[in-house]
Amino acid sequence: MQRIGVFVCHCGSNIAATVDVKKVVEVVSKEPGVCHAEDYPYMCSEAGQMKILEAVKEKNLSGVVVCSCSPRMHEATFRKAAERAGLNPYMVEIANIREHCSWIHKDMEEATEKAVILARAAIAKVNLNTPLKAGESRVTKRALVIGGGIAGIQTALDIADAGYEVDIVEKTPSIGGRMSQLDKTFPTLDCSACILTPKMVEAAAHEKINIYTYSEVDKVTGFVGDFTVDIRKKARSVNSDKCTGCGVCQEKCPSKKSLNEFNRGLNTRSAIYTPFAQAIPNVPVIDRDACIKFKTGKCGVCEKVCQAGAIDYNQQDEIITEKYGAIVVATGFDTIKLDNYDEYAYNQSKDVITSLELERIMNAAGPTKGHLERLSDGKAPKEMVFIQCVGSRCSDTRGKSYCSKICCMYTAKHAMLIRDKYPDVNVTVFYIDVRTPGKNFDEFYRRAVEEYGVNYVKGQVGKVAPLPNGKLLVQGSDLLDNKQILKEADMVVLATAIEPEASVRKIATMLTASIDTNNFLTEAHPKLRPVESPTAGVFLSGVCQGPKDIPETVAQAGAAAVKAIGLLAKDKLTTNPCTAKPDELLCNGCSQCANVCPYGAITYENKEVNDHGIRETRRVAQVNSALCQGCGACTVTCPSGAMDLQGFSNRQIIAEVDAICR
Amino acid sequence: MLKIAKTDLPALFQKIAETKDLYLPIRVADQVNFGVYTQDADVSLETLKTVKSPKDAFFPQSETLYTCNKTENKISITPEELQNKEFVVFGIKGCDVKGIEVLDKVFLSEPVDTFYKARRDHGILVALACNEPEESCFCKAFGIDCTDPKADVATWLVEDVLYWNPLTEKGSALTDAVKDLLSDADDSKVKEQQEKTKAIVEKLPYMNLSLEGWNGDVLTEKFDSPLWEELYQPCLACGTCTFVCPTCQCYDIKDYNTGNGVQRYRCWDSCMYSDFTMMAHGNNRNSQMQRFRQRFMHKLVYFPANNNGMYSCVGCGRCVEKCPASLNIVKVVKAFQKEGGDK
Amino acid sequence: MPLNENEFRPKIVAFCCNWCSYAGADLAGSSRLSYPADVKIIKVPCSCRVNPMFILRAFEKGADGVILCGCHPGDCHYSTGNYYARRRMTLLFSMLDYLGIEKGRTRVEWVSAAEGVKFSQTMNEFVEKIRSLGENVRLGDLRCKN
Amino acid sequence: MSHRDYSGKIKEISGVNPYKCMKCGKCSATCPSFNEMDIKPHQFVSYVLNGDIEALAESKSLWKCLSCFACVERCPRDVKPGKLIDAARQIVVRERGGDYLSADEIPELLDEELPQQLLVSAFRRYKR
Amino acid sequence: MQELVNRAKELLANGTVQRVLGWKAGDMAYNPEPSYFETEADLSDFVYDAFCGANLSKYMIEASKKEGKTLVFLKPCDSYSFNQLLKEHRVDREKAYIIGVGCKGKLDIETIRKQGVKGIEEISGASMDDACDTLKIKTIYGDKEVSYQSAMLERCHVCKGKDHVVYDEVIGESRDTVDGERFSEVQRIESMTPEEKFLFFQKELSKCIRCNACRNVCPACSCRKCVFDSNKFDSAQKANVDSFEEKMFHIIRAFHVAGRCTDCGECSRVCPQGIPLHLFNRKFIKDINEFYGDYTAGEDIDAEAPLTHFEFTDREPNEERG
Repeated sequence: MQRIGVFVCHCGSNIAATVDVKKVVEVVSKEPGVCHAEDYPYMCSEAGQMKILEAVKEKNLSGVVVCSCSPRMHEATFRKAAERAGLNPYMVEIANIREHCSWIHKDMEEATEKAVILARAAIAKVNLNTPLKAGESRVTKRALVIGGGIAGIQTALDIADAGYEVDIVEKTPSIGGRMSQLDKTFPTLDCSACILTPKMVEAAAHEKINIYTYSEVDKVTGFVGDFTVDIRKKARSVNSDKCTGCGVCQEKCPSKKSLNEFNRGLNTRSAIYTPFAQAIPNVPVIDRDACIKFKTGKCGVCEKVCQAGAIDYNQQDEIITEKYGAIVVATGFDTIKLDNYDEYAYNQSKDVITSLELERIMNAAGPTKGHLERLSDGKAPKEMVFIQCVGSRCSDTRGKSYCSKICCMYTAKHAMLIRDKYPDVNVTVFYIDVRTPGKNFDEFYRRAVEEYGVNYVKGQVGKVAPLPNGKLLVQGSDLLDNKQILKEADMVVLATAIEPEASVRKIATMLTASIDTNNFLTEAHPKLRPVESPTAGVFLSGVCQGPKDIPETVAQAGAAAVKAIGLLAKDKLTTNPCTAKPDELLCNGCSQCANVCPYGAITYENKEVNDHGIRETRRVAQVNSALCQGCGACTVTCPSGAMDLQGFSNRQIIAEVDAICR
Repeated sequence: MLKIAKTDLPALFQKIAETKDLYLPIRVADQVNFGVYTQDADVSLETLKTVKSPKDAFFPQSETLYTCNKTENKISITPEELQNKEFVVFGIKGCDVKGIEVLDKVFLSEPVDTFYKARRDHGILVALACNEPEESCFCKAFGIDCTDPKADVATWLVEDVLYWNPLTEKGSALTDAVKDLLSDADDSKVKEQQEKTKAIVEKLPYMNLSLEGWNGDVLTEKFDSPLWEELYQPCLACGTCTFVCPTCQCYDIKDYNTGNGVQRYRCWDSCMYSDFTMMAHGNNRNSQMQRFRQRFMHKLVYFPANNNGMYSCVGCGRCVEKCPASLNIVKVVKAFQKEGGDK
Repeated sequence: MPLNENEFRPKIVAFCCNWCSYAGADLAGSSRLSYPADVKIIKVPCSCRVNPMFILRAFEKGADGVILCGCHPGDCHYSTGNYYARRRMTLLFSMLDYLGIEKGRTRVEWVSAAEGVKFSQTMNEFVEKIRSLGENVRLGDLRCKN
Repeated sequence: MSHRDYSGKIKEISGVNPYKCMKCGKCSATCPSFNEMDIKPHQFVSYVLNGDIEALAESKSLWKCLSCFACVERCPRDVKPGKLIDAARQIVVRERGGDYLSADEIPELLDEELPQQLLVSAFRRYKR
Repeated sequence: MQELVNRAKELLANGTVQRVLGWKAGDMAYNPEPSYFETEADLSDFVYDAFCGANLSKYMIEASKKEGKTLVFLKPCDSYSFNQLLKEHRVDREKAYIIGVGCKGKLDIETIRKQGVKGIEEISGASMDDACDTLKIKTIYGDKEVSYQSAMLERCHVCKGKDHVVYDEVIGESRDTVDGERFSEVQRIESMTPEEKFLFFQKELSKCIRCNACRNVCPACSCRKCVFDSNKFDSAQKANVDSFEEKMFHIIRAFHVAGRCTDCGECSRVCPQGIPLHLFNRKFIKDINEFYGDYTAGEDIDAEAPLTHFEFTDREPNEERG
């Protein structure tokens, strides 16, 4: 039997307002094994932790139960406090009486009763706890950054500057990401390429950074400090070492009808291509689906014109296996598909475009060489309508429930730029709310209205209909005037919601990092650990975690880098001691556990055992505790109960069950 | 000698059940075991051998001894009430009656088992003589006359009549209680049946099993025999033989945590089980051979050694019928005979 | 909801995996999305840690409903744990049906860390279902009733 | 019935939670009868929220709504003003003169041209 | 049968095997017991007839620990059990010389007794050599005739087939005994109302005496120490105290052998109370076949076992069933 101390936290009024903490103390003090019980306003405070220290010493406690907030919040805090008191940190259990009790119940009697039961379950568990010792594992001093946009580039640069090797894996032929597609950036109106390109060059030139473009992550195994990653370098069909980037192949390529992804499909490109002029590396790839040589076997023009002899039709995908200590996910975003929004006529009219398409149109390297013109007939528009929140803030199944955050600002930017460059164009913006928190953001928006005469209408557009005269009939509401507006526009720009890049699901699965219902990667804690994934050693950079603008992305990229550096700076990590442990005398050697272990942590060996006097050689399971992550799949597969999980043992869980059901 | 028509038996049972608990062979899901009489019970007196012996009536497979309840820091102990109501075990066979005699030796000698004693004091045995013994029976080997059971009341079922003969005070008292339903009879039919049955007994293959050489004095000789090593091999270490046996009396005492306290109960144990008599240091019989040997040594050597030569087997033959590996005490005895003969 | 003496208050055990569902329950808490206090959560590392014996044990000791929550298939922190749990529970639940145990006393629900709303809804529904089924008699141990 | 009750009744009939409205105005933007309405579709929501059902009951809009359900289809928040309007109509209709349809009356009302659908919806609306 | 004895003698004589695992004639017509034979002389007691229902594969766990090879006779259905044990590394193929023996359906003495046969003295028609359709039974109470088919064990009516899945050689002929649907009884129960199902199993399980014969005879229940004997789950218990305990025991036992049970039917054969225990295992087999595709435990040693394998598209546990 343990000597258990129970500490009940008020959490100010967070717990105490609904749970009668005094009553909890009174009741649990009579539980078997409990020799100390007290309450305190803030157990997590230094003074609160001192309570634990003192009680452990005075009452010679062997186990501690803290009734407080979620263990996800302060389990580590209280384990450290116990350790300071000379107790094994794993002799601490948390009864979650805040998130699972006081915050969801209103009736005091009911909440108090439940708090007591939760405390009892924790006490019952601690009664069976055993001291556990964390092991150590090595840290590979190399980081992997998945995604080569501004987030990935910045993270890589920061890690590399700290002196660690970094690999960037980018699935497109060039790094640069979404930011390279933008024309100007708010609220300063800097040229996007002008500020991004130097970063790209810096990354490419950095001796600690190795960039795999046109590459994807194929497989991830291992765990924090010791990941093993297979990177698939897709066949470029161009030898990067030989290519000089002269561009002749692209000029001569006879297949020029592929949609240009970089320009959002608004124009076409050749089959052999670099996505944009400043691409890094400046080495083209052959789009094998479009290439005549690959399709028919005839052509070979590029090979003929290439002075450097860099064209290699026989190149194969290459798998590179590399070890990493930390992985940063920076997979970015895309705009949502608008197929479900018929009312905006996006699929019916070329003149209804998304904001990202407008960026390309406004860009000098874009499909119209930077001239604002209608894609249907090339005419200059006179009347432009911007529609905000297209697919954002939708609680129906068509769109996204969240605010995409960046649209208000870039729409103000677009409106302002158009009014600046083309003063004769009327710009109307339909908005639900204009959200401009951020330095100089509201000022920027007000300038669009006050100095550039952008017409902001509080209301939404219900319908956009192409008219026979080529114009678009926009039917919207003006809620302030309580009017319905009918407006003939030349172009309509949709502030389309953004969503995580589709590949993130696969990557999250490989990394066992959790993602939310919107496919954004989940952070370890929404406030306190915003750049870490709950999966140790995996960090989040940029929009893959949630919508954000460039400065925020860069800031988070830096934060993710610091977290990664903090990990890489360590030589060894302490491992989770809650690993599976076989009882050799009960083990049948049946191998069922090894079949379900996702980490290959279970092996079998023939071992001499002494089973109550019977000595024989048996085939018994062995667990490599460095590989075991403690999921417990093996424990349930084992029919004899030989395999158990430390910290979550069969008897501990059963004791909790019993305590709750009694 | 008294009698009652077979058709009136339900009335008899009803009458007994009015004041007493009545246990008798009842068919449930195609198997006949002793159970408590209810009006819609499927009573089967024709069944020669119930799967389990009726020893449950006196020594249940599991019974609570006492209950500890915890309220705050106080623990209260409530002993289980002793049997205080009379009950009747109806239809028990001669061998099973003898089985209870064996249990008496164990539980009624000092220190007396109060739970058992209370049940014995309140239990009335109404035995039913056998008339169609089977090939697995060998009661005669233990001196039992299956046609003339010695109980509180002995009965015979001959054609459509149940003959009733009280043998003890308890038996007479019961007879008085149901005398309205009984009428006088002569015992000629009974005698006739007894003779017929005895003739069959003589023909049954196991009945004249010789137990020569099995007694309390042959301990080391039998214990050290190499035969055991061979005999135990097919044994699956299940507890079937012990749980169907009318004389096996080993039990274990265990606690059950009800959440609010503890129920201390005892339940049958089997010497065939690997954790039988498990102690802190481990197990004193750690191979199945030793456990297998224990069972037969106990029945045929240790028990007679301590009980004036009384074997703790009554030849009911249940183990013969039920052993999944077709092992049994007869095969063991015969194997030793053969070995002895060979020598 | 104030305690009412006569009302049936089921005992419900919810096994929640540490990475998704327990966090989902935390989110339900921090979002103040209430559900009945009858639900008591036991944290397990993964849904695959839940042994059918735990579930039967809960019923034995007097639980009226048992629910197992884990990461959505594909999102398991340990990659594959919930897939195994899914098979195990599918078979176990089917067996319980077969034995005549009321459908609905057991349930599996996949709840992510972001689904505080779903967690709360699920628990509300489950408690409602158990209340409609009433006390668990068929899988309880009589000795625990007193 | 008090206004609050009416408000609750509307929510019950429509199955709509008007609190979900984020006041974007897409319903009004999308409404073909907008100009004929005195209380605009988006205002309908706030009238329900505020419990001002009397005004709604007297409003022209109630009978101007075409039930085209464009607003139901396009509402990004699942508020569905069209359903609210429909619910308000039902309340008014049920209240008026207490003249309900009973199953016995139906045979008289039948004629060959009458679509089944109409009967069902009439019954749904006008039954007590 | 003589062929088996002769071959066994040969293999003993030429040193291929050190011992023979087979059945020894009992002292009655119907009670042969599993037995080891170490010499040619021992083999005079060898028997293989229709009462040799016992599945010898589980004995091979212990035999695998002995010096040298053991010759074991396996019936077609026993060979599945052996294979499953092989898959789980519980037996050593190198230590076994397997002679697959033919099978014409095994007889159940309980079933014969149920037909009113008592005081059995002799039974003819049960030897492997005569292909009798009728059993002639001599009893103290007169001669009786029972049809062979009606006296067969339940499992033989729904036999998996008469092919051996593992053997070194096969001796003897088999005959098809199938005259029933394997899952019909399971389906019958499935179609009951929950109340009827509960009553059915309550009645059957109320007979359980926790003698563990089902567990101990089961080739899949090969744990060195069963969870119900150990303290690993705080679940050790010897005898039934509350009706729930048998349920817990039987549900968990069935679950532990789910995907591993070859449906050899030994559990039902040995139950002293005649509980149709195979109905638990067969329910899991049926579910596994329906949910995850046909699977026969012990058939293919390399196949992925249903419970240590999964598909992304597996059905959800809450889905409506049956």
